[in-house]
Amino acid sequence: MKKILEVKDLHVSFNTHNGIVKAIRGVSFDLYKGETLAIVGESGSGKSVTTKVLMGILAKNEVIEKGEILFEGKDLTKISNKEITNIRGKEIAMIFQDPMTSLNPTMTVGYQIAESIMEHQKLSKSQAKEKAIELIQLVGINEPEKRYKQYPHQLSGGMRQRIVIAIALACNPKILIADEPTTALDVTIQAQILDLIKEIQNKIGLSIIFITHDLGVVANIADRVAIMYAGKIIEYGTSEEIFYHPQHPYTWGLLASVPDMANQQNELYAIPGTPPNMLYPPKGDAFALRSDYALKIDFEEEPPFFKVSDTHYAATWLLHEKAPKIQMPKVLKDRIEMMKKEVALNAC
Amino acid sequence: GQSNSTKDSAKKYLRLAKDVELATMDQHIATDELSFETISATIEGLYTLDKDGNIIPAIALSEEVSDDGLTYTFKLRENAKWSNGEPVTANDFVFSWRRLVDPKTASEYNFIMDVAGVKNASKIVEGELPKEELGIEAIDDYTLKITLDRPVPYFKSLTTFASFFPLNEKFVTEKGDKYALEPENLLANGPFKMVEWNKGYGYKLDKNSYYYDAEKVKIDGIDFRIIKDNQTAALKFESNELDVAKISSELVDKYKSSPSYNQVDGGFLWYMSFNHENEVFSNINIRRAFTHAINKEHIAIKILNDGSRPADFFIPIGLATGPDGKDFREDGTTYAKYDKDLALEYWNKAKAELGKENIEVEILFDDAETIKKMSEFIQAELETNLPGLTVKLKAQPKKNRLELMRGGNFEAGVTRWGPDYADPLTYLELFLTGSSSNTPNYSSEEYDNIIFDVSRGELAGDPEKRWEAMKEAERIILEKDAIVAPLFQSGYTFLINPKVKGIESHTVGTTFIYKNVEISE
Amino acid sequence: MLKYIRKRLIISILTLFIILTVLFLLLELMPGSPFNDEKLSDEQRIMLYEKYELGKPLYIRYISYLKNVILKGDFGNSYSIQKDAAVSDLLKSRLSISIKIGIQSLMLGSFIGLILGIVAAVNKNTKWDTITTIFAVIGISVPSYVFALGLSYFLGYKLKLFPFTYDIYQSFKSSLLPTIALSMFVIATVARFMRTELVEVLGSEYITLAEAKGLKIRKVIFRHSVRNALIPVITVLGPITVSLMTGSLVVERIFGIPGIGDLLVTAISVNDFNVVISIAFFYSMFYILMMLIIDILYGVIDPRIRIAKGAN
Amino acid sequence: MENLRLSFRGNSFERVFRDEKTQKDIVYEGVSFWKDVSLRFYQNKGALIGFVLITIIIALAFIGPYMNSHTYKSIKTEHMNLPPRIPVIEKLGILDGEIGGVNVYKEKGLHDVYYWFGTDNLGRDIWTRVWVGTQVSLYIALLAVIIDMLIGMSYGLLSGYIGGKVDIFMQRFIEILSGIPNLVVVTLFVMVLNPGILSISLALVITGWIGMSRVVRSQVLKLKELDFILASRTLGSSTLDIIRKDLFPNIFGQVIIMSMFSIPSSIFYESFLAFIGLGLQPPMASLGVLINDGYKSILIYPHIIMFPVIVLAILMLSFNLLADGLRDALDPKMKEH
Amino acid sequence: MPANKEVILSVKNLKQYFKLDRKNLLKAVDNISFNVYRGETFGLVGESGSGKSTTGRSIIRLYNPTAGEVTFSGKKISGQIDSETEKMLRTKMQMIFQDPMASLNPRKTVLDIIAQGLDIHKLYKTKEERKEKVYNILETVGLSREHAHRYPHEFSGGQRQRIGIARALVLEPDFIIADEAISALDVSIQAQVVNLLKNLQKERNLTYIFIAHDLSMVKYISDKIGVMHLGKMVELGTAESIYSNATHPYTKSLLSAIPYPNPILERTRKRTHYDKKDIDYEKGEFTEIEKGHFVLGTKEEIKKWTS
Ligand SMILES: Nc1ncnc2c1ncn2[C@@H]1O[C@H](COP(=O)(O)OP(=O)(O)OP(=O)(O)O)[C@@H](O)[C@H]1O
Ligand SMILES: Nc1ncnc2c1ncn2[C@@H]1O[C@H](COP(=O)(O)OP(=O)(O)OP(=O)(O)O)[C@@H](O)[C@H]1O
Ligand SMILES: [Mg+2]
Ligand SMILES: [Mg+2]
Repeated sequence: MKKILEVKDLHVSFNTHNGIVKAIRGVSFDLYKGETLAIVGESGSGKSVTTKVLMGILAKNEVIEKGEILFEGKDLTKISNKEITNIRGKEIAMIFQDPMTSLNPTMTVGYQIAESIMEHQKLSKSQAKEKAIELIQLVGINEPEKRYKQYPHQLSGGMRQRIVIAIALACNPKILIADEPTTALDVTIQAQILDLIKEIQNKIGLSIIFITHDLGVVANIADRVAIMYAGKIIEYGTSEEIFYHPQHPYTWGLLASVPDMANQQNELYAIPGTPPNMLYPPKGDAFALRSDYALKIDFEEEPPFFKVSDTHYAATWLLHEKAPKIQMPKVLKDRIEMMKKEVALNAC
Repeated sequence: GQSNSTKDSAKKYLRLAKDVELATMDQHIATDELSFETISATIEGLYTLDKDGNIIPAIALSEEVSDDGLTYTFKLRENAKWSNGEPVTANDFVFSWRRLVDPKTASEYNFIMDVAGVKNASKIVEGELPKEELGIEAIDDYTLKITLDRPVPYFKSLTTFASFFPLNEKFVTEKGDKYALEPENLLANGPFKMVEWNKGYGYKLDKNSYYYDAEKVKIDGIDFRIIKDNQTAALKFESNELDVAKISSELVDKYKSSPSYNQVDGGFLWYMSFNHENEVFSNINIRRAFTHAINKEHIAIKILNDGSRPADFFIPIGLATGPDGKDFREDGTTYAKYDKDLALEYWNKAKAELGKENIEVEILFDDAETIKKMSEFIQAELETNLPGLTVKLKAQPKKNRLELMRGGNFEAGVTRWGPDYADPLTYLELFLTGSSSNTPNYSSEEYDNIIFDVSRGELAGDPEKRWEAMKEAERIILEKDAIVAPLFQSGYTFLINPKVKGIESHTVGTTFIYKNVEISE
Repeated sequence: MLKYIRKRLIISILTLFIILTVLFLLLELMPGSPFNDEKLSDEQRIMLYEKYELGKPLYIRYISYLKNVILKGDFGNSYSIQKDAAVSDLLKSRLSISIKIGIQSLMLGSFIGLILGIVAAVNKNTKWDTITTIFAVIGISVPSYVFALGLSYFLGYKLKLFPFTYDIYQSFKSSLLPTIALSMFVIATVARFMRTELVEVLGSEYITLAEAKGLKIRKVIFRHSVRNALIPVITVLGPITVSLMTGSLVVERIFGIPGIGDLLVTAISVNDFNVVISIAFFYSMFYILMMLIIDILYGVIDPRIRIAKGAN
Repeated sequence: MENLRLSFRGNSFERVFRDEKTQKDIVYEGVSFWKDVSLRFYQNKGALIGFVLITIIIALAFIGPYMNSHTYKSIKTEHMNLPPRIPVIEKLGILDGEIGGVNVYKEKGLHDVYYWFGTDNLGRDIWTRVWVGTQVSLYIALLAVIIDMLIGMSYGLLSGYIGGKVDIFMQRFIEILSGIPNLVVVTLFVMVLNPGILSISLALVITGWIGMSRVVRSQVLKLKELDFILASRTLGSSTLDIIRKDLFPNIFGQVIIMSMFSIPSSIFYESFLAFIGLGLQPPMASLGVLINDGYKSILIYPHIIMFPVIVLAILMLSFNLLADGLRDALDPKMKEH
Repeated sequence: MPANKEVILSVKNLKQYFKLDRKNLLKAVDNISFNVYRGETFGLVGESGSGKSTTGRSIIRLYNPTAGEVTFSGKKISGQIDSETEKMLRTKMQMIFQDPMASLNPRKTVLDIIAQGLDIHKLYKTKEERKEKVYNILETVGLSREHAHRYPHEFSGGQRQRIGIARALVLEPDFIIADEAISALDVSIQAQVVNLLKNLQKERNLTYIFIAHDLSMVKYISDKIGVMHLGKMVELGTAESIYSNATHPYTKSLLSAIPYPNPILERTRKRTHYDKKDIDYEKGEFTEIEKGHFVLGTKEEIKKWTS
């Protein structure tokens, strides 16, 4: 498969009154053409910051300290403002988390779509309008001509979210970044939107970076999954690998936290403690403090990525040959067994 | 015509700035200087003044006075025309004078007809007699007969005043309510006629070709522009957009030595009026102390600095000429001279009489700029020279100040009086018992008697004695009773383009006459 | 929309009535009389009171004033400023001049103010921001007549770029300096408010989205941000507009403009009641109209407000 | 990743159990709100400059008049219109008593006379008058702010928070109040109560707060639907408490900025009244009055107007800087900057 | 489930309409009824905009209901109530708001936010006691004492949510309405919060109304579940019966849309599409189809759905 985007050792920090917040501390990943990469992780782990950096959207106090973002041979961290404007929207598009606040309240939704088309495709106003109406229909909204003229507040949350998607799709981007696009929606609409995204991906061969907390959604949409914790990716692999063979204790904790639909549990599994303060990122493995499987070395050295398979890597000392062989927690193990059974059941 | 005004630079217009608006062109409604000045530039009455203030014939060619001084018969010129071509006739005077006293007109100047002594004037004003009973009669088109109640020595001089100007009956009746509101509702018989009137902005007079003396008028017209800010006017003058601009005292320093700088005497006398009903000011020594404690020299020269003169008198300079041919003031009598020590003496006496060590008084004055400055000075002056005195200042808009003074709701107030005619009486009548402008509420039988004698009593027909009596009257109010403290006689400072000659100014009646203006190349 | 406007207009007329009534009462309380000259005797004053029917009880005058205004458009006559002239004639030309200059300075001021505000907001916390802030503060803290005289002295008198007094024969050119002088305060106010609000708008999500669409910065600012930051600016502009259109005394005096601001002050000081009432009437009308326009503008600018409107 | 050059100690791969870990989280010190505010305030350079300047001006307003032997009302006609002259500095060729190259002091034979800011048309010391005037202007500024705070804010808070019919009524009232030209009201006061600080104060009281109440109301309308206000209601807060404790702190920043606008406008308002003769009673002066007086001779004696204008401008600038700083300091979110 | 089934909250025919303009009336909540028993959790699910939050807010008197009656602990709490009932309500019933950031006053420290209820109802004698109470509750919800002196924006989303919970808990209420209290959090923090709520329920016999989109979480925590759609309660029953025996087509479609964290399964999932066209909610009746399981529909409809 063809790599379309390559992020190498990205470090991003924020200057604040209290000091420097090291939000991204060495993130590397690749994105292949036509795939969906899901990024999952603790809130505050740097998912949104990473994706915004890809779009060249930096806060005033934000600094890229190190790293490269290669897109079609260009390093996005180095190119000029003008060039990045050309890439934004046209090559890489983004769906923002909150549909209410990410649409301009004083502009008709249709125009907000058409504007993007006009900007990048050099179409006339009426052509752009036509295309925008087409897009509104494409994202599954009825009566597109009528909706074109409406303002965001006149649409329901689900519709608004679809408009945001339409904006993102307006210029046939190569990469679509979706930052928690369905969190505020109920499951039926969420399902519709996921289907829609997949459908479009199939049609135009999009590459997608998808951020979500909902592991069900990850399972639904992702080809590959990257797990982030404290400004780093700590494990990545294909969807199956992550869900059926997780390696990092944090991934274990995360998967185990999901309530089980089938069985009535007494208590949910939860990772103890609180996320680290990114002003003073801990030495070694940032997760060690909260991990039930911490090793001495976790407090001293940062773990490198250990290869699990060609596609699966995890940054935990537990994978070191000298480390004690530790099994994942039993809850999780049982759960995975169940899942596999279900799959088998479903297959026949 | 709006178009020809700026382009037409070949024409010679006298360009003037005024800092007040033109209130009216109706001579019977007018009460302010500018209105009278403008009306007088467009209409002439029986007589007018020359540049020295002498009475010279205008529409009247000659007059005949009866021996008892009660009947005047005027021969009118036959070549005088209104600007619509109609002749000016004796009837125009009859109509106009009757209109003045007609209660329906409600003229604020209707009293002047009685001042002039015209028969039945006051009764008509009060509505007791019809206006037709007024002592004026057109013998024929060009002969006018006036009957007086009593001999009035200054009668002729009064006819130079706008209230006595003629009006074309047909025209005025035809225009009705609209008369004088727009240039087209006006007629002129004088040197100029109004052609444009942009309310609030300015107005324009053109030379009146129907004027009998038109060939003497050397300019094509006068362009009046209302500019309320003196500095702006000065700047406009400097950039040669104006020929005449009045300047305020602040600007005098700048132009003092300029060839354009001109000073002109005004007719107003400013004085401090003491309320005699007031406990403090009922004491004559207090009034005397105040009178002598103010350095009027400083007020006039340093503070006002605009051509005003210090006034140690009540009858202004240049107002009236006596039977001896001399100005009333020419004998040099003064009464209320600045004298700190004298003031202190009176002050101490007064304090003893009142039994007070500390006295607080309030001085009421107009909120106008120079008056405010002067009042501040007076305050400082009084407080320094009269130990134990506290002076509070109270500024009020003029109308309100007048209302307060009229109602006796004040302690001391700075006010002024302007002459209506060229006789000391116009000032002296002020302090008659019960006169509505008698703000001090002064009442003296002796004084009342003198004034009666000189106005309608036995002295009215005896110019010399009358003159002496009036001097005595002035002494009574200033020296004997010290009812008011005169401050200064007003003056004006102008910048006048040196090319402009012949602007005539007077302290009485019409302040400026433009008929003889010339502008050299 | 039309229905809403109609409803508002009805309320406005009611408000106007109340204002007019209050004005009548206030003027009645005003001490001093319009006929108060050194020369006037008591009899003459009575005569004048009769002439102008001022002797009648307040309510009768009020009713007849209303009748005349509504039925005949007659605002009465002036007592002293332009003796016996109809107030409506007196106001006609002055109002149009004041409104013209007011609108000019409003447009100029808001335009420059908006630009400055935008520059400051986009370059927040840089030297541009500081410079515009200082400019704005000076605009607010130096009195307009100092500007006015300065302008007329330097641009008019010294450099002869513009006529430095108003000239009815070249009214546009000669209205430029007063326009500039009056716009200073507008510039300053608009710039300050624009900056504050725009900073907030620029920080919002939809601006990030607009950027993410790849819009040029210029478009992001002008198309997406400015309009949304306009609400508070318009709110403060309302009263400013009213005071601009009803003339500024000082600027009118300095430039010799026959406007309405000077007239009001003069009328009040000489108790020319009919003139005072009429100007006050126009003032109130402007004010109420302006509030209505602003409310409608709110809806035009922000469609969300249109809905909220209906809710009340 | 095979060629790791790490040397592991023998026990590196021993497990560490939960109870062996010590809490290593960095703990913030609890700082009191006001300490926090002052901290943020002191970090704001502009605000500090503003604060220092205001302090200096206030100090001068009260000390200034006693720094030389002149009083604000002593009139010396022989010292009229003198340009500024300051000892020592005059040697630098500025403020040396010259107008157009002529030393006016020498010309008048005043050798040892110094007027630091010159004198006015009545020969009064401008230095002293400026600082006395500053006192008055500061009083007016203070009054304007108090009116804004007391009347404007409460009115806006109540109108906005209670809403409904009350709001409609209160807004109509404002409309009527501001529909009446201010000048009419002020003139009335002046005539009935005499010009002076009382009339000016009352005039300000009548209409000075309207702008503020509008701003506050619109803020309240925005805030009152927010969840934290609702949360407060579910806890049983009384309306008054919600207004006081929840709404008020959140609009305070806006209020400060707005009141900074009302300071210059009230100072000018006063000077406008002076311009039309309804201002303070002479010889009392405010900066506005001084500017007005100076204006009349600005073309000849610019120094008369210059100093009050400069003081006023500096005062305004400082107030604005201070206000910006205060607003930022009062907002805990502004920490990140 | 507790043995003694005491009704703590009863909602009868609650209607909450919003007037949009003269013509348009938005029926945010339209004639819903349900009972909540002491010590159990009532889950409320449904389409976004279906009126879940509105229901919660109407119960706690943030809105004035258009019609209907709410009784709490045997006392009527809708419409006019006396100050005593008001006081009882304000201490015994609390709400955790949907948006954690918006529901915390940005200019107050956590200490003051949490202590607000204590202040209002004067539930302490000394300043020390006040502080102590706040510290205790902070520790209960898994925060530390030093957090008390920070401002809301200095917390992560999960921590903020816990502050909201602490604020509700400090008054020791009997009843809590949790409006999407966890949807913004990552799963592990969600688990922390949910565990906390469950534990508290056990310890103090608390009752919850739990509003959420995440149906797996709702199922986990709830005893009873109400399904809302377009302002109507379309189905109501025990968690078990809803999940195993969903009847209303909307409920079915909702359940069919729950994503499972199981990639292979997910990819092959079929969802049921819900079409409201042929169902008229106005005609339907709230019918008990099995004990404690209600469905909104006409007789024919219910027959059709159950067959
Ligand atoms: N403008 C900023 N200034 C300072 N710190 C910031 C800023 N923006 C983000 N951060 C910090 O960077 C870190 C990463 O934030 P980010 O928004 O990427 O988290 P996230 O993984 O998207 O979390 P969530 O799941 O809650 O959306 C956080 O610790 C956050 O506090
Ligand atoms: N104060 C209000 N005024 C007018 N309409 C309102 C108001 N509050 C809520 N609504 C409307 O009522 C309907 C129900 O809203 P509600 O917030 O109860 O939905 P919800 O089920 O909580 O949705 P979500 O899952 O998105 O939070 C929506 O259409 C909403 O727009
Ligand atoms: Mg995020
Ligand atoms: Mg909700």
